[in-house]
Formats: sequence, structure tokens, C-alpha cells
Amino acid sequence: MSEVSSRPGAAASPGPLQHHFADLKQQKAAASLGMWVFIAQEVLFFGGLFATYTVYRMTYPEAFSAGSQHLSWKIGFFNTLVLIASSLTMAMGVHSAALGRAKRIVAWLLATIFLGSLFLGVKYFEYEEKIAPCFGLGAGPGCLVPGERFDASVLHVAVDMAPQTQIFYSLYFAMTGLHALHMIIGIPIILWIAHAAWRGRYSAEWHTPVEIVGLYWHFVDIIWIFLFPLLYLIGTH
Amino acid sequence: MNQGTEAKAMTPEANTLPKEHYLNAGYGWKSWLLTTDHKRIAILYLVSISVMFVLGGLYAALIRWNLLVPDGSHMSAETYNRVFTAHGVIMIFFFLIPSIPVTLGNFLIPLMIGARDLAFPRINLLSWYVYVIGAAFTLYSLFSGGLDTGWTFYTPYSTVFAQSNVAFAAIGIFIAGFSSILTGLNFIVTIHTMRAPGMTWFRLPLFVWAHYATAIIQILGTPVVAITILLVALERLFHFGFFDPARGGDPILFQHLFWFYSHPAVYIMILPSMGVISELITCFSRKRIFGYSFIAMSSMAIAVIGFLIWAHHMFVSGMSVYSAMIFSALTYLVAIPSAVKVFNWTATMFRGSISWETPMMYVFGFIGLFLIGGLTGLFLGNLGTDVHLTDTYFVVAHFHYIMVGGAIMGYLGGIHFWWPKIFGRTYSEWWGRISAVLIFVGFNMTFLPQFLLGYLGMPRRYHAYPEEFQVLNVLSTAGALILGIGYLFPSLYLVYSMVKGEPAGNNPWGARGLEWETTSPPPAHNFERTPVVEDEAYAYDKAPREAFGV
Amino acid sequence: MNQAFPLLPEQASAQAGEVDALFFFIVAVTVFFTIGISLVILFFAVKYRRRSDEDRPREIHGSLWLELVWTIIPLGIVILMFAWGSKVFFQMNRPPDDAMNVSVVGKRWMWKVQQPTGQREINELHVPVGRAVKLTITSEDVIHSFFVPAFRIKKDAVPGRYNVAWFRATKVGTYHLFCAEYCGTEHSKMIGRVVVMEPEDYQTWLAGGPPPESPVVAGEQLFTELNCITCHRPDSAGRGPVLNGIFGRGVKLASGDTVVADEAYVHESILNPATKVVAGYQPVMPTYQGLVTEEQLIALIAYIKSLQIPSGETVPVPEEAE
Amino acid sequence: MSDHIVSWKVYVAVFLALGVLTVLTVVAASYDFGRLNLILALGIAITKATLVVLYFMHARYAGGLTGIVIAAAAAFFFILVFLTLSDYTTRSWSLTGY
Repeated sequence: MSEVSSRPGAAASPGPLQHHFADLKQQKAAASLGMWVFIAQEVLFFGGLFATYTVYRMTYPEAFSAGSQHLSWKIGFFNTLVLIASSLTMAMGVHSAALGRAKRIVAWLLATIFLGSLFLGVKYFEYEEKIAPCFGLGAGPGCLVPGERFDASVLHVAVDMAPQTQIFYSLYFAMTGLHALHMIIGIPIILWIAHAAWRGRYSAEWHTPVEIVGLYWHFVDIIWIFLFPLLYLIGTH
Repeated sequence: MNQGTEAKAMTPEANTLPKEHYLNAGYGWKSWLLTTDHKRIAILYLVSISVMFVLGGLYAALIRWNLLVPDGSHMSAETYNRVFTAHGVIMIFFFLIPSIPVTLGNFLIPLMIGARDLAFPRINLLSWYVYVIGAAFTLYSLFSGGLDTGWTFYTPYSTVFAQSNVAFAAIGIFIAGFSSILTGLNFIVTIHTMRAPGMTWFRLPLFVWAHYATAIIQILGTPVVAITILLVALERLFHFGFFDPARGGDPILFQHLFWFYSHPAVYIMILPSMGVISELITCFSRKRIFGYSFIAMSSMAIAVIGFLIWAHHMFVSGMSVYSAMIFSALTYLVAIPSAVKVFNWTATMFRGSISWETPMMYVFGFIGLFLIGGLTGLFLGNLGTDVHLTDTYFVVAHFHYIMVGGAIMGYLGGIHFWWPKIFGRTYSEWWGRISAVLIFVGFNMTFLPQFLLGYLGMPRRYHAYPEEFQVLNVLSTAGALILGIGYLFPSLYLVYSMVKGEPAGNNPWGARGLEWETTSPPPAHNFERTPVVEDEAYAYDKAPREAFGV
Repeated sequence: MNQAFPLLPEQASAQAGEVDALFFFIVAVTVFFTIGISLVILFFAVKYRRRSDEDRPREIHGSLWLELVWTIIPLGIVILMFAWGSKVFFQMNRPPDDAMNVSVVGKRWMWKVQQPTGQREINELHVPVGRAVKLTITSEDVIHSFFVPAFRIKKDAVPGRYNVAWFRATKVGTYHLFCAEYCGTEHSKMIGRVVVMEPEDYQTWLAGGPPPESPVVAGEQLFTELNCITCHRPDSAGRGPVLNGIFGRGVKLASGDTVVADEAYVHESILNPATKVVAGYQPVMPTYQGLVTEEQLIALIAYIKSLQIPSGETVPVPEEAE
Repeated sequence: MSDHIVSWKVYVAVFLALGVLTVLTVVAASYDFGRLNLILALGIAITKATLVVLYFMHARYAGGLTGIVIAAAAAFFFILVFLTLSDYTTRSWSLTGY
């Protein structure tokens, strides 16, 4: 009968190692795999929406084109650049963590938060333009929130195409809304990680939380990389 | 335990409970509600899903009571529709899908692979809270206005026409879905990264393989139903247009998205049960499992093929005839790995040393019921016969054979097998066997007549029915009464055993596997020292190893 | 049907025998394996019962040869089942050309049926024995399912879509018509009957009620009332395509695709005309959503179906309109 | 999953590539290539996503297991889309003659 000798550092230091792991390597592997598996789950979560999108875009190509033309590709383009820039700052944050430079982690993470908030701010104005008319506010007609008040008159489509453009806007709000929700959840987490980094919790040996939150943020970026052409660029020609 | 002589051979003196174990590692409600110990979380889940099982069972009793008479005079149609919906929603989302993974899986996987806990203990606790919150939402909707859509939530009925509390239930199921996802995530990561030295992939107990396959479905299937049910809630609450044909939507698309998860969900229910059966049949045949790798790989095959066959629920929906053919062909493929498992289990018993203790009684029951359930699936995957049979009582009988006959027999067999490990005490063997037989008899009496009803053409979800169906319905209700009594017994003698049972000893069945090498109940950290695995799984030719935990 | 305690449903259609033959083949397979494996297990359980606690049976790891055998044999059986089932299914979905057309509309909670000659029925369907009957099924609200156990047919009635089923009754009698897809409170009351009659009796029955308006005539009337006629003129001088002879043909669309002008396309073109515009025409047609009921749509479709190409003319199908 | 340290220059290069591809997809959308439009847009998006996964998310330096997880997620998403489309694309292939 044999067993492994005492687990190195298990009980000795209160460091980052949790009691049920043998060593930091195992803990890192678990955390990293956990996030990848979570991302796999997210792929299918958004996947249901993308599948719905595919079916309806195939069925109603004109309505989708009309709905898309009313979205501003310039705003979408700007936001795409903002989001990939935030991915760069996040990658640099993880890079600094791997080098063990705590202060730089904080700076890069704060930059990421700034860019993420910028994206959400632009999104807010984009939404407002479509939502405000539903409550009689803003510039004239054109409520584009699906539902009873949906008003396709601003889209210049045949009357009978209105329900189909409504499907487009249902998908637009569901997809971008869910994407924005992921960012809204992500930002406080990054802030929390930045706080921990500022207090010197991470080192070149142990900075997995930074890596993990980075994976999450990059994934949210990838979703947007697909949303941008699929929603904003149908038939801009 | 009547035949617990194996344990006595190891410890000549009478068994005693260990001084320190996870159950007495802390007292008070905080030590339970804030625990991160996978074993305690398993107990939390055990209590919660038992409550849901009782609730779902009461609804089932109401269904059978209503169907005693053909004219539906026992309750109004509105009530009946709410009753069968509640039965389906509670049993599927809050009992069957979690059942084995969250209790036995949660308790045993770390023990079986020689780990101190699951990889993410706090996420494990979180998943229980998520489950409870989801259940609270759903129960609130069931008790306030009720839910009358059936568990399938077909649009546009659910989104436009239903006069009941659909949105709340949908949100509850959406939330509960994440409990399932988090559990699956925890299992996958734990099995990948936390195995003890020497525990290679092909030394893993088949119970672990089955849970690995299950976790894949939980992670890749559940999010799709979550988003779909969220779209239903959006359509219901804010009149978004996704599936409403009056606004250009396609209700059949909802069915595609719904069954993409809800068909594989059947395998979430049955795969862990198959894992339990593999453990039990080797132990009580005292023999290495026949064709280990074929059984392990068949679990993976079932998980993957299970994702390719969902539209066999939709053959009469007006979907493409050609697409229906593809789905039918793929459906038949899933029959093969299931058949392989049954043949291998049978072969395991060949020239074994078979003892008929309570868990083994459930194994016999499982194989019998699973055979009927699985083989009747051949009728429903078949394009020719499915047209007549779909949406009739034949389907009801078929999926109850799989999900109740299969999954719950496995669940009860597993509970009886690991009970001495979980609580450290034995139960009455005599009552155990009687209950197993009662459940088997009652079950067949309840559901065999329903196959006939279905072929005769009685549609499911009927509150009243033509008179010629009454005889079979009365027979079915009588069977349900026996089944109910059969389920009542274990809840009594198991609770009694928890308090008054004899200490069981570390390995009362003489079983192989790391979970039997620690104390019963196990210590809070499972093993005093990390075990090292030197044998293949189920090395019953060798004597059991000494306990690690003592 | 009036038997007090039947165990098998009546066979009252041509398909019923085919479905039953397949059904009993699968029953035989099921019974063989269930009983066979159960007996083997019971036999093992008794024969190899543990005699003493010291029993240590010899190890058997497995056998590749056996695994292959019990993989390949079931595979062969299920391939056979699949092929047989697909054959039956294709027959069920291919109505013969000489079938009489009956339209079925599901509505909570009744079945509205219209005979080819225009007689309307609710929760009843009268058909002559021996004649193929093609059902065009749709729904006004939620999904229903048209199910006649004695004929072994079932098809969902989906709002916004036309599903097709057919049967040829072989036995005079009265049979259950069920709704098989859960549709709300009175789901179990949404049942009716199919009355199969001798052809002469059927003719008598048809002649019985008030003189019906055939759907084609009703459709023609609607076609004028709704002013369809102003654009869809038979002389190809209107703003819309000529409809004569269009039904069942391929139509070239402005988008470049080609669709078959079937029930679904005509239905869609009336409700959502801008979705699939015929090549060479402007999307000027207004929608008729909310202006026509499902039953009126069926009449319009029947009329369009009946429009023949005037003799002596070339085929003015829109493909050539470019 | 690994401690492989990449030079910051790689990140900047990837960022620039992503920017260029974003411009490219906008430019491509301003021309009408018929059916190619969608293929082009998706092709660029997939390229961008691959860059992010490989470099920003370090999948290129991580173990094979990460690759399997990514492949599984993609595979099951495609199963969902393609088998659903198998219905939609063949629905109009009528069996009925008129």
C-alpha cells in the first residue's frame, strides 16, 4: 500500500492554494479548463439565437436587409473598434500579470473597463433612439422595440413586411442585449480583479484569475465580431 | 446487512461509526447552508429533490385518479391540465434531470477518483442555491394561477393563448438550467484534473464515465433550452416576435430548439442510471465488468448521438419528409450503444458469484424495464409507426419506462447501494427487497396497459376519453396505487435507518472502488492521505484493499 | 368501435394494414429480446447464485468478437426497420393524384371540414369508402393534430402552414377523430367522427343538406369582391402576374430563386405579397392579412388551382414574362 | 493553461490585423456580390475570431484539451444549425404532384 507523500505547501502557507488541490499547477489547470468549458456553454447559449437568426434570415432576406439598413453601420463599426481595443488592453493586462507587474495589471484592466464602458455608452444612445419613440419621446415616430407599439414606418418597407422586420428587431435586441448583459457582468468582475491586483494578490506564479477573466472578456468580444456583420452590414451596399 | 460478512471478515469486532466524519464535522444550520463539502451539498440536494419527487408524485396520483372515469368528472379540465403540466415540469426539470448527478454523483465522484472535493466547491454550493431559486420561481407559478402548457411549452399556445402563469415558470426553468450547467461543468473539470495518482482514464469506474458523458450533454444542451425558454418569456411578456405565426414566426422552429436539448435531456436522466447499474452488477456478481471499454465508449456515443436525433419528436409536425428520414436513421443509431450496454451487463453475470441483495434486485428491475422502454423506442423512431403512435399513451408509457423504470430504478438501486457509505448505517434488507418487488410489479401494472391504450389511439393529455378505454385506465390506476406504496416503504425504512440503523462498516458489500476504502461515513476531507490506484477498475479477483481513511 | 374492451384498433384504411404489419414486426423483435435477455439474466442469477462468501469467480475481461456480433446484428435489424418505416412513411405523405380534396381547419376546440363540393361540417367528416381523400390541414390559432386511429394517420394542424395527409377508407363505419396535440382547456373535447359511407350513400348525403357553394365558386366570388381581378387579369395586361395555369408550376422570383406555386406559396403571397415577388413585377400588391379568414383563403386557393390555361394560347407562365 | 509568455508586439499585431479586417468587412459590404456577401462577411468574422482565440486567448499555446473543448463547442453549434436547416431547406421539396 503506498500513498503520495505530504502535499507540498498544502497546510503551511495561507497563499492562493485551496485546500482540495494538490498544488498550484492542478489548481490552475482546473480554473482554466473550467472557464473554457463555461465558454463552450456560452457558445451554445448564443448558438440558439444564432440558429434562430439563420433560419429567419433565410426565410425573410428582404426584411432583414431593410431592418439592417436602418441600423447605423458607423456606430457598429466604431463600437467594434472599441471592443477589439479593449481586448488588446485585456491581453496586455494578462501579459503584465504573467510578468508579475502588479501596477501595470491595474492600469491595463482600468483601460479595459474604460473601453467597455465606452462601448456600453454608445450602445445606450443607440438603444435610446429606438426605444424613446415608444414612449412618445425623441424625434418623431419609429418605435423599433418589438411588441404592440412596433412601428416599421421608418424602415420604408411594404406594410406586410412589418412583422418580418419585427423579427429582425426582436433578434437585434435579444442578441445585442444579451451581449451587453455579458459586458455589464464582466466589468465589475474586472474591477474586482483589478482591486486584487492592486493589493498585490497576483504574481508571475499565480495570476490565474486575471487569465480567466481575460478569457471571458475575449469571448464577449468574439460574439460581437459576429454580431456586427450579421446585424449591421446586411445589404449596406 | 444480512450478508455483510465481508465486512466482518475485515473487522472481526462489531462495526462502529468512525469518531469523526463529514456528518458531525459541524452542527447548526450554517454548517449546512454554507457548506462547501460536496458530501453535504449532496445531502442538501437529496432533501430538495425528495421534496420535489413527493410533490410530483402527488400530482401523478391526481392524474391517475382523474382518469379512473372516462367523463373527467373528478376534476375540471382546467385543473387537470394544470395538474399534468405540474407533474411534468416538476418531475423532469426538478427531479429526473438533477436526480442521480446531484446526489450520488456529487457525493461519489470525488471519492471514486480519490479527490478531496469537486474542483469548484463554492460553485457546487451555488448550483444548489440556483436550483432552489429556480424551483421557487416555478412552484410560485404553479401555485399562483398554475401553468397549463404541458412541460413542452409549445408555441404559439404558450406565448399567446395560455391563460396561466407561463412567464414565471419559464424564468424558473431558465434559472434551474444553470444549476444543471454548473454541476456538469464541475464534474468535467473534476474528472479531468483531480484524479488521484494512478487513476488513469481507463481505470475510472463506469459511474464516472457515465457522469462525464452526462456532463457533456448538460453543458452543450442546456444553454440552448435556456435561451429558447427565455425567448418564450420575452414573447410572452413583451410581445417580441420569435415563434408567433401571426407575426411571421415559425412555431416549428421552437420545437427544433426545444428538442435539441429536451431529447438529449432523456440521456441526462438515463446515463447516470446506467452508470449505477454497471457498478452494482459487478459488485453483486463479484466479477470484473464484461467489456469495460465498450461500456465506457457507449456512454460517450449515447451522449453524442443523442444530439443528432431530436426531430423524431416532430415527424407529424409538417417538417420536411427528407429531414424526417435523416432524423429517423440517426435515431436508430442510438439503439446500438444502448444494446451493447445491456449485452455487456448480461455477460458480466455469466459465471459470476451472484447475490440477491436489495441493490441487485433493483438491477434486475432496471434491466427488465429498460429493455421494454428502450425497445419500444424502436416504434417511435420508426417513421411508419410513429405517425400513429406519437402523442398517444404509447409515448407516455415508453418514456415512463425509460425515465421512471430506468432512471428511478437506477437511482433507488444506487441509493440502497451507497446508503451505508453515505450515512454509515444499514437498513432492513427484508423491507428493501419487498419494496423493490412492489415497485417493479406496480410499475408494470401502471404502464403496460398504457402501451395498449396508445396503440388503440388514446391521445395523451386527455382529461376525458371515450368509454372503451376505461378498463385499461382503471388497471393503470390500480398499478399506480401499488407503485405509490412501493415508493413509500423506502422513504420510511431509510429514514429509520438514518437514526437507528446498525453501523455498516467501511465496505459492507465487499465492493471495489476508492469510495469503499475510506470510512463510512467518510471524513470531511474524504481521505486522510491521497490514495494511489494500482488496479484496474473492478478487480474483484483481488481481495479488497484496506481502508485508507482509518 | 362499440366493443367494450378492445385491445387493438380497427383497421379501416389501406395504410392501416401496412402500419400494423410493421408494428407487429417490431413487436416480435421487442418481445424476442425482452424475454430472451430476461430469461438469460434469470438463468444466470439462479445458476451462478453465490454459494459461499469465499466465491471468487474467474475473471473474464471481454471479447471483441462478441462485442462485434452484438453490435452488428442489432445494426442490421434497425436498418431493416428504418427502411421499412421510411417506405410506409413515404406512402403516407404521397397522396394519389385522383384523391378528392378535403380541407380541414382546426380551431379551439373544433374541427372545421369542407368537402370538395363545398359542404361544411363541424367535428364530422363524411367520406366514401374506397376513394382516396387528401386532407389539407391548417389551424386558426394554436397547433392541433388531426388523428384518426382507425386509419393510422396523424398530422399536425399548424397555424400559417398547410400540412397534407391522405387516406383511403376501406371499411364502412364511424371512427374516432381526435386532436392529438395539446391545445388548451377543451383539448380532450376536440374530438369528432369520421363517417365512412358507401359511395351511393355518400352521394345521397351530399345531396341532403342545403345546396352548397363549391369552394371554387366561392373563391371566384371572393376573387372579384376583393378586386384581385383588376391586377391579375387573364390577358397578361394587369399589374400582377397571370394566374391561369400557374398552380403547381415553378415560378421565377425577383430574387432569382424559383419556387413552386403550391398552397403554401399562394397562401403566403396573399398574406405577405412582398416576400416573394415574381420576377418582372413590382411589389405593389397590398397585404390581405386580417381581411381574409383561413377558410376564405382555402376558397381562393381552390379557385386559383382551378384556373386553367385558355385553350389555344401559349402558356403565359411568369417565367417567360421577363 | 500555460505560462507561455508572448511578446507584446504579437498582441499589437493581432490588434492591427483585427482593425484591418473590420475595415475590410465594412468595405466588402458596400459592394454587392450576391450570395458571396454572407460568405465573405462570415469568412472575415471567423478569421477575426480565430485570431482572438489563438493569440489573445492563448489557445495556440494551451494544451490539446483546450482545443478539444473549442472544437466540441463549435461542432455542437454546427449540429444545431445544420440539422435544423436540413428541415428548412428541404421542406419545399414536395412529394405531391399537382
